Amino acid sequence: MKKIPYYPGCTLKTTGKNFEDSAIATAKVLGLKLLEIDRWNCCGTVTSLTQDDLIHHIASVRNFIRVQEMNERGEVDDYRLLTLCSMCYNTLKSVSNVMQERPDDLDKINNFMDREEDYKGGVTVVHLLELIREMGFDEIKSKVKKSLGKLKVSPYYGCTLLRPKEVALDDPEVPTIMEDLLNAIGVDVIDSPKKSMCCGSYQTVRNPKTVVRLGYEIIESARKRGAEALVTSCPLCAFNLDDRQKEIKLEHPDFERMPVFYFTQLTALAFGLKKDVNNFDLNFTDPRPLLKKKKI
Amino acid sequence: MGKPKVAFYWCASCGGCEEAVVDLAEDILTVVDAVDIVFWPVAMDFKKKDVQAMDDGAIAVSFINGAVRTDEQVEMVELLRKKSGLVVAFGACAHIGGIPGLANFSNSKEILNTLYRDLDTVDNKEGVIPQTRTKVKSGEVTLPRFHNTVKTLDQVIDVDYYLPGCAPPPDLIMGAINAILKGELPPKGSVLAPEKSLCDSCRLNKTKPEKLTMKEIKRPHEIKIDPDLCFLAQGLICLGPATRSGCGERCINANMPCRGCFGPVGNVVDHGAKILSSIASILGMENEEAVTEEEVDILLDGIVDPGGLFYMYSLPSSLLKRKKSD
Amino acid sequence: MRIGVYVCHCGGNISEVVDINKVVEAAKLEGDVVLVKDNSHLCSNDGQTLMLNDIKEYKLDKVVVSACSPQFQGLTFMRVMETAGLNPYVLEMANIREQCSWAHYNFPKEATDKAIDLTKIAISKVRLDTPLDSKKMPIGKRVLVVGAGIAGIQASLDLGDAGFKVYLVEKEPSIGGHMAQLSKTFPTEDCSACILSPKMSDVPANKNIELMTYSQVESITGYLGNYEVTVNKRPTYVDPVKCTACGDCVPVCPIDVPDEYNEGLSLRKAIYITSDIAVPHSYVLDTDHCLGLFPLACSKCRDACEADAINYDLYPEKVKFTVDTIIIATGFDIFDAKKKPMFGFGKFENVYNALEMERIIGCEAEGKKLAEVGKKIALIQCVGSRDEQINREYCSRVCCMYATKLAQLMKRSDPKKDISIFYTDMRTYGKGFEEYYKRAQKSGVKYIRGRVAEIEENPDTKKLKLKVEDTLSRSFIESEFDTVVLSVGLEPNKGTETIRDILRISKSSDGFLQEAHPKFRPVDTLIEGVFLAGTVQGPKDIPDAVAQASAAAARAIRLMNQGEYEAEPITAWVDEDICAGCGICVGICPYDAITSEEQSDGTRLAVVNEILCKGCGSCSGACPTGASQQKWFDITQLRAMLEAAL
Amino acid sequence: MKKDPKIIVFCCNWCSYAGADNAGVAKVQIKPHFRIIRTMCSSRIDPELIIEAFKKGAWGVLVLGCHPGDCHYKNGNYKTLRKVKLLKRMLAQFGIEDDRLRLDWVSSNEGEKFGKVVNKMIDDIEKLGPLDLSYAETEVE
Amino acid sequence: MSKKIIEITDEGNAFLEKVNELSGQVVTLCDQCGTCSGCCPMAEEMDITPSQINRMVQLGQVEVLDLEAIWLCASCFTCTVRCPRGLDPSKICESLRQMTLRKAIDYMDIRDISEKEMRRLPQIAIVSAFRKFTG
Ligand SMILES: Cc1cc2nc3c(=O)[nH]c(=O)nc-3n(C[C@H](O)[C@H](O)[C@H](O)COP(=O)(O)OP(=O)(O)OC[C@H]3O[C@@H](n4cnc5c(N)ncnc54)[C@H](O)[C@@H]3O)c2cc1C
Ligand SMILES: Cc1cc2nc3c(=O)[nH]c(=O)nc-3n(C[C@H](O)[C@H](O)[C@H](O)COP(=O)(O)OP(=O)(O)OC[C@H]3O[C@@H](n4cnc5c(N)ncnc54)[C@H](O)[C@@H]3O)c2cc1C
Ligand code: SF4
Ligand code: SF4
Ligand code: SF4
Ligand code: SF4
Ligand code: SF4
Ligand code: SF4
Ligand code: SF4
Ligand code: SF4
Repeated sequence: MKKIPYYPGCTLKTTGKNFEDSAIATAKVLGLKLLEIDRWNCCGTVTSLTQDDLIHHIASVRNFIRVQEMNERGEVDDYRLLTLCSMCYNTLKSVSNVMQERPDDLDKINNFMDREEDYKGGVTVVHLLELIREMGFDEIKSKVKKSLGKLKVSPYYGCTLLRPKEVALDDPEVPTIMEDLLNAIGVDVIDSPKKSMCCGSYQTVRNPKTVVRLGYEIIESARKRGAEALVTSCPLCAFNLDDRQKEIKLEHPDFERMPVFYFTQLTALAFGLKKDVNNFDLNFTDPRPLLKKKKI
Repeated sequence: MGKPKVAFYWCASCGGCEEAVVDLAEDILTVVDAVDIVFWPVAMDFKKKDVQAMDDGAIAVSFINGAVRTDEQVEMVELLRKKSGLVVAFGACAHIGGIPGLANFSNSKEILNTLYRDLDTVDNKEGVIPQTRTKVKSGEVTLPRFHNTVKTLDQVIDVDYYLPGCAPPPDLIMGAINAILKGELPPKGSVLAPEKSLCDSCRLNKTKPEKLTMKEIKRPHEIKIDPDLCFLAQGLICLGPATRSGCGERCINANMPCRGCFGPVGNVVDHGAKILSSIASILGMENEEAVTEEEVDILLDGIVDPGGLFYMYSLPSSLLKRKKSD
Repeated sequence: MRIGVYVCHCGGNISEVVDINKVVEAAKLEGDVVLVKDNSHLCSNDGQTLMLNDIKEYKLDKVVVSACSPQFQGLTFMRVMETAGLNPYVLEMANIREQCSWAHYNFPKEATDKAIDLTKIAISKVRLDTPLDSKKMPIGKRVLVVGAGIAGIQASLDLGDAGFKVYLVEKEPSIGGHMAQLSKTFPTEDCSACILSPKMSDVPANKNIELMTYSQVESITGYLGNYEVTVNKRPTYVDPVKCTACGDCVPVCPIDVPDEYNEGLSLRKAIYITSDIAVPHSYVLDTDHCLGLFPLACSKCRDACEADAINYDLYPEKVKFTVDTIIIATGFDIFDAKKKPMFGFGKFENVYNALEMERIIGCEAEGKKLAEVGKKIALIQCVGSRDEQINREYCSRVCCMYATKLAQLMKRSDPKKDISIFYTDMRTYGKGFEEYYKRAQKSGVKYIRGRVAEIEENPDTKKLKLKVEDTLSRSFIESEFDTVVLSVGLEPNKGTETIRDILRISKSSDGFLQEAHPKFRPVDTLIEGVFLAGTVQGPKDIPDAVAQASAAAARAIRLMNQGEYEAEPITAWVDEDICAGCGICVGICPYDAITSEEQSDGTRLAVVNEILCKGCGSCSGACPTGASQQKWFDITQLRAMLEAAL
Repeated sequence: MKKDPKIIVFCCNWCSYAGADNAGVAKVQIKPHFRIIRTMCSSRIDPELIIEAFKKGAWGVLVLGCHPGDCHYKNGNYKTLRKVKLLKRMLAQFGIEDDRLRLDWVSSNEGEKFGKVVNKMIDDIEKLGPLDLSYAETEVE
Repeated sequence: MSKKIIEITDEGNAFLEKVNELSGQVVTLCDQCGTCSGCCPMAEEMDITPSQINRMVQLGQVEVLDLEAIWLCASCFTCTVRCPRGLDPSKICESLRQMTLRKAIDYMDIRDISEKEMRRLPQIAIVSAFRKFTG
C-alpha cells in the first residue's frame, strides 16, 4: 500500500468526521494509506493575500516541514501532502506556490522559525480528487460494487478547488473532475450553472443572511435541473449549504431540504463499504431517507 | 663546400618526435647521406661544448622539438639559435606547446608538490622537493630551474619554420628536409604543412549532413563510434575543422576525433577559442529559439573540461597562455 | 591613403561638453590623416558642401566624421561620399554625441578622452575599409499573392492592372475571404456581396492574374527576384470549363455537411458551390466528406451531371513557378468563443457569434431563414479581445463597429426589436464611425457600459440571463434576452502558420505577422521582397485592408519596376585558400545563404550567395579557420578597433 | 596608482547599439569608462576577439545583443548566448573572474537599461581592478 | 443630495501607492469594465461594487476603508479568474481590510455571536472569519 502524508485539518476531526472516515476508507480500497502527519497545526486557513504578510504562511510551512521529516525518515512514499478539505487544500497549495516562487521570503520564514528545521521547499499539495484522477477513473469503475444509478446528484465545487488559477485542480471555468468521478461510480450527474459559485464561505459567521441567499440559489439551481442531492469536498461548504438550510427554510417556507454528500461518502457507498464509515448522523440533512427511497 | 650540418635537439617532449626521425626508415639513409649530423643527444655522442666550439651560423639547420620550461632548455636553444642558419620548430610541442603545455593550467609549485609529495604513490615523508642546488657529500649538485610556464619555442628564440604534428608525419619531415636541401623554402615563419584545415582532406567530410548541428555532446567512450560518419555529426567534438591538415588523418583513421596537434590555420591566433566558437554555435542549434537558458547550461555541461579539450595541444601558444596566478 | 577627419559641434550639443580642439589635435597626430576640420553643423547644407569641396581639393580617399550616431545621420554622409565620387563604405562615423557629450555630460574631461578614442577607433577602421559594391541584381515582374480575401484580391488587381504577372493562391474553393460572408459593411452599409462580387469576377477576367483556388503553397525557396514557388492544387473533381453550375449534382448527393459559408447554420452536400457569388463559379467535390472515390463508393453526382463535368480520376497537382516578390494576405480567423465558457457559446442554443449573425442577416435579406432571432437581443463586446485571461491583449478594432452595424440592421428589419450592446469602451476612430455610432443611438439601440460576466440559460425557456454591472449607473442589470450575439475578436488565421513556417517571417506579440517598422514600413517584412496586406498584419476593417493591399502592391512595384535592385553590400565572403569546407557555417546561416559545394578534386568549399546573405556575420563568428569573413567587419578591422580602443 | 577601468562593450547594430543611442538621447548618465565596438549582430563576436580584448588591456567585456526572439537576423543572439556561456566556463579555468565577461540583452528602446547594465558592469569591474595578464609573459616564480 | 466633488491629492495618491504595495496589484490598470462586479457573489449585499472599490482607490478616496463592501468580499476569486486586465480584486479588498485591521480595529467582535451559533459553526468558519475580520 502506498503511503502518503495526510493533512486532516481542524474540521475533519469534528463536524467533518464523516468526511475523514469515508475518505480514509475509500483511499484504502484504492491502495492508498493516508498517514496523518504528526504534530500538525492549523493550515492558517484562508491564504494571506497581502504581499508583506509572511507570518501567516508559517502555519502551512510548518506542516510542510513535517512532510519533509516524514520523508527523511522514510515513512512515506510521497513528497506530496494530501488534503481532503478544499479550504485546507487551497491554503496549503497557495503557500507552497508562494514558497516556490519567492525564495527570499522562504529564507525569511526559515530564519524566523529558529526552533524548526529549515523548510527546503518542494512539498506540493494534492487533493484526494487529484490522486483519484491520477489513478484513472477506470480504476474507480473497477472497484464499484453497488449501483447508485438512480441517485441524481449535482457536484458542487465552490471556490477553493478551482480558484485562483495557480491552485486550481481543474479548469476554473469548466471543471470536470467531480463529474468524472461521479460518472465512474455510476451516479446520475446533474450539471448546474452554480456549481462553482461561492457559498459565502466565512461570511457565514458575520453575514449568515448572504450565505442563506447563496445557498438557496445554489440548491434551487441544482434542483431545477433535477438534482436530489449535492456533492462537495469541503466541510465549510457542507455547513453553509446543508446546516444553513434551516435558515433557508425560515426565509423560504416552501423550500424543501436537500441532502449534501461528501464525495467520499458516495464512493464508500459505491464500493460497498461498511455503513459506519459514512456516519450519516453527522450530515445535517439526513440523506438516508433519500437513499432508502432510491433503494440504496 | 661540404655537406650541410644539421642538429637535432629535444626540450620538454615525450621523445616521439625523435622517434619520428628514426621512423623515416630507408629515407633516413638518404638524409644521412646528404647531411652531416653534428648534434643529436638522443642518438649520437656530441657534447654541448662541441656546439659551443662551432662558428656562429655553422649549423645549416637545427630541428628542435619539445616545449621549453627549464633553464637548461633555454640555454641550449639559445645556443643552437646562435650557431644555426635555420631553426625549425619540430613537432607540436615546439610549435604550439603540445601536451606538456597543459601544465599551464597549474603552476610549477603545484606540479612539484603533486609529483614529489602529494601523489598516493609517492613515499616522501619529509616532503623533499627538488631544488636547483643541493649540497651533497661530494659537493654541490645542480638541477636546471623548472619554470612556472611552459613556452613554445618561438616564445624563447626566433624560429624560421614549423613542422607541426604530434609527431610530424614522415612525408612532411622529408618534404621539409628536401626543401631545405634544395633551398626551395617558403617565406620565413611558415608552417610546413597545408594551409587548410583537416576537414579538407578528411574522408568523412562528405558524410556531414547539410545542416551540421550537435544535439548534445558525447564523449568517445560513451558511444559506439561510427567510423564512416563525421564525428561532429555523431555529437563528438572533433578539432579537425580548426586544425591544420597534413597529418594524414591519423586519429580519424584510428576512429578517434582530432585533438588538434597540428595547430590552427589561417589568420587564427587562438586555436581553442576558435573551435570553442564553432562548437558553441552549432550545439543545440536545431530549434534554438525554444531552448531555455537552463537547457543551454545542461547542453554545455556535456563539455566537461573545455580548456583542456580545446587547448589540448595549444595552450602555451594561446592568447592567455596559462592560468592566471594569484 | 589620405584620410580626412571632420569633427562636428552639433550646434553646441557636442561642443558644450567635449573639447573639440583636443579632438582635432589628437586626430592630427594619427597616421594617414591629412586633414582635420571642425564644423558647427556638418549635416547642414554648408557642412556637406564643405566636405564635398575638401574631398576634391585635398584628394581625400577616406573620411571619418566625428559627430552623431551613424544610425542618425549615417545615410546623409554616405550620400555626400557618393556625390564626391567616393564609395560610401570608406566613411566611418565616430559617435561623439549620443555616446560622449550626451551620455557623459557630467564628465566633460572623460567625455573628451572618449571622443578622442572613438575618433581613433574610427580612423583605425577606415584605414582598413575597402569600397563595397552593392551587387545589382536583375528583377522581373512576377508576384505571388497568398490568400484571396479582399486584401489579396485588391493587391492582385492593382498589380495585374499595372502589368505585373500575378499568381494568386487561395486555399478555399472560392476567393472572397471573410468579406464574402458579411451582410453589409459599416459605416456605409453597402451590401457586402454587391460591392465585392464585381471585384471577385475581375480576378479571372484579368489576363495578368493566374488564379489558383483550392490550393496551398507548399514551398518557397530563393530570394528577392528569384523566389521559386511550389503550389499544391487540390482537385475539385469538377471541370470548371464544362460545369454549367446547373446544380443537378446536388440533390442526388446523400451526404450532408455543415455549410462553412453559413458558419454551420445550414447544410450543404459533399458536392457543392461555396456561395452564389463564388469565383470560380464552379462546383467542388469535397473528398473529406464524399462517400469515397478510391474505391468509388457512390457515383450519383457523376450520373446526374449532364455536362459530364465530373471526373473522379484526378489527383493533386504540383505547380511550380518563379516570382520576384511575394504578398501575404492570409487574413484572420474569428475567436473561438468556446474558449470563454461563461458565455455558453456552443452550449446555449440562442448564443451566436457575430459572423453567424452576419450570415443570418445576410440570408434574411435574400429571403432565407437560418435561425429564429427573438425580439430582445444583446450584443456582448470584446469577446476574445482585450482579455488577459486568454492571452489576448489587443483590441480587434472592428467589433465595436460591426456590432453597431448588426444592431442597426436588426433594428431596421424590425424597429420593435429591443437591442442592447454591452461594451467596455466604444472605439469609433474611423472616418464616419462616430457618426454611424450616433445614428445607432438615435435609432434606439441601447449602449450599456459594462462587460458581461456570465450568461445563464433558463433550462425551460432557453432565454438567456446576463449578469452585468452597468458601470455608469453602478447598478446591476440582470435581464433575460432571447438572443445573445458575441462580438468575437479577430485572431491570426491558422492558414498563416504554414506560410510563416515556409518563409520564416516573425510574429508580433499578438500573433499576427510582424511588419518591418510600425510607422515607416507598415506593409514590409524583414524579408526583402515579402509584403503584408490586410488582416494578416493585424485586425483592421475593409478600407484599411484595401489601403494596405494597394500599399503592398505599390511597395512591390517599387522594387520590381527598377528592373534591378541593389543587394546588401555588407555580406560574408569566404577565403577559398583557407576554407576547408567544414560546413559549420552552412547550417548557421539564418538565410540559407551558404552552401557547401564539392570541388572537382572532391574537397568542399563554402560558397556564400551574396544576394541571400544579409550580412549578420554569424558565419564568420563561428568559422573555425577564419576563412569566412564579414565585409566591413573583417577580423583585421575588429582587431584594429580593439587596439585603438584600449 | 589608481587607474580607470576600461571596458569593451560589443553592441549589435539593431538593438543594443540603438539602445546605447537611446540612452544618450535620454541623457542617461553613464560612467565614461567604456568603449563600444559595433557589429551588425552579436553573433559576429567570437570568443577569440573577446580574449583579445582582455589581452589588450580591457578590464571587462560586455556583450550586448537583442532580446531572445528579437534578433534582427532571427537567431544570432542564441549563438552568442551559447558562445559566451561556454567561454565563461573556460575563462574560469584560466582563473579569470566571472564578472569580467557579461552578456545581456538591450533593445533599442531600453536606453535606461543600457545605462544600468553598463554602470553595474563598471562598478563590479572597479572592485576587481585591472586584469593583469603579464604573468604569462614574464618568467618569475 | 448634493454631488460629491473629488479632488486629486497627494494623500490620495499615497493611498493608491500603499494599496498597490500591499496588494501587489497595479490598481490603475483597472479598466472599470465591471466584470468583477458582474460575477461577484457578494455584490448584491455590498454598498458599492467591486469595480467601484477599485475606482475609489484609483482616485485616492480613503473613505473606501469605511465601506462595508471591502468586508463582504469572500475571497472567492471569481473576479480574479475573470478580470480581463489580469488584476486580482480579492487582493485589493484584502489590503484595504488590512489597512484597518493593522490599526487594531477589528471588524468582528466574537461576543456578538451567540453561544448557540458558536457551537454550531465549524472550526474552519470561525478560524477563517477571525483571520479575515480581526487584526
Ligand atoms: C463579424 C465581422 C463583421 C465585419 N464587418 C465589417 C464591416 O462591416 N466593415 C468592414 O470594413 N470590415 C468588417 N469586418 C472586417 C473585415 O471582415 C476584414 O477587414 C476583411 O475581411 C479582411 O480581409 P483580408 O483579406 O485581410 O482577410 P480574409 O478575409 O480573412 O481573407 C484571407 C484569405 O486568405 C485565405 N488563406 C488563409 N491562409 C491561406 C493559405 N495558407 N494559403 C492560401 N490561402 C490562405 C483564406 O482562405 C481567406 O480567403 C468584419 C469582420 C467580422 C469578423
Ligand atoms: C498632437 C498630436 C500628436 C500626434 N501623435 C502621434 C503619434 O504619437 N503617433 C502617430 O502615429 N501619429 C500621431 N499624430 C498624427 C500624425 O501627426 C499624423 O498622422 C501625420 O502627421 C499625418 O501626416 P500628413 O502628411 O498626412 O499631414 P501633415 O503632417 O499635416 O502634412 C501636410 C503638409 O501639407 C502642407 N500643405 C497643406 N496644404 C497645402 C497646399 N495647398 N499646398 C502645399 N502644401 C500644403 C502642410 O503645410 C503640411 O506640410 C499626432 C497628431 C497630433 C495632432
Ligand atoms: S569534423 Fe573531424 S571527422 Fe568531421 S570531417 Fe572534420 S576532421 Fe573529419
Ligand atoms: S588528427 Fe588531429 S590530433 Fe590527430 S594527428 Fe592529426 S592533427 Fe594531430
Ligand atoms: S460521389 Fe460523393 S459528392 Fe458525389 S453524390 Fe456521392 S457522396 Fe456526394
Ligand atoms: S473594437 Fe470594440 S469590441 Fe472590439 S475589441 Fe476593441 S473595444 Fe472591444
Ligand atoms: S566554417 Fe569556415 S572553414 Fe568551415 S566551411 Fe565555412 S568558411 Fe569554410
Ligand atoms: S553573414 Fe549571416 S546572412 Fe551572410 S552568409 Fe553569413 S550567416 Fe548568412
Ligand atoms: S473575490 Fe471578493 S470581490 Fe471578487 S468575486 Fe469574490 S467576493 Fe467578489
Ligand atoms: S474585472 Fe478587472 S478591469 Fe474589470 S473592473 Fe474589475 S478589476 Fe477592473
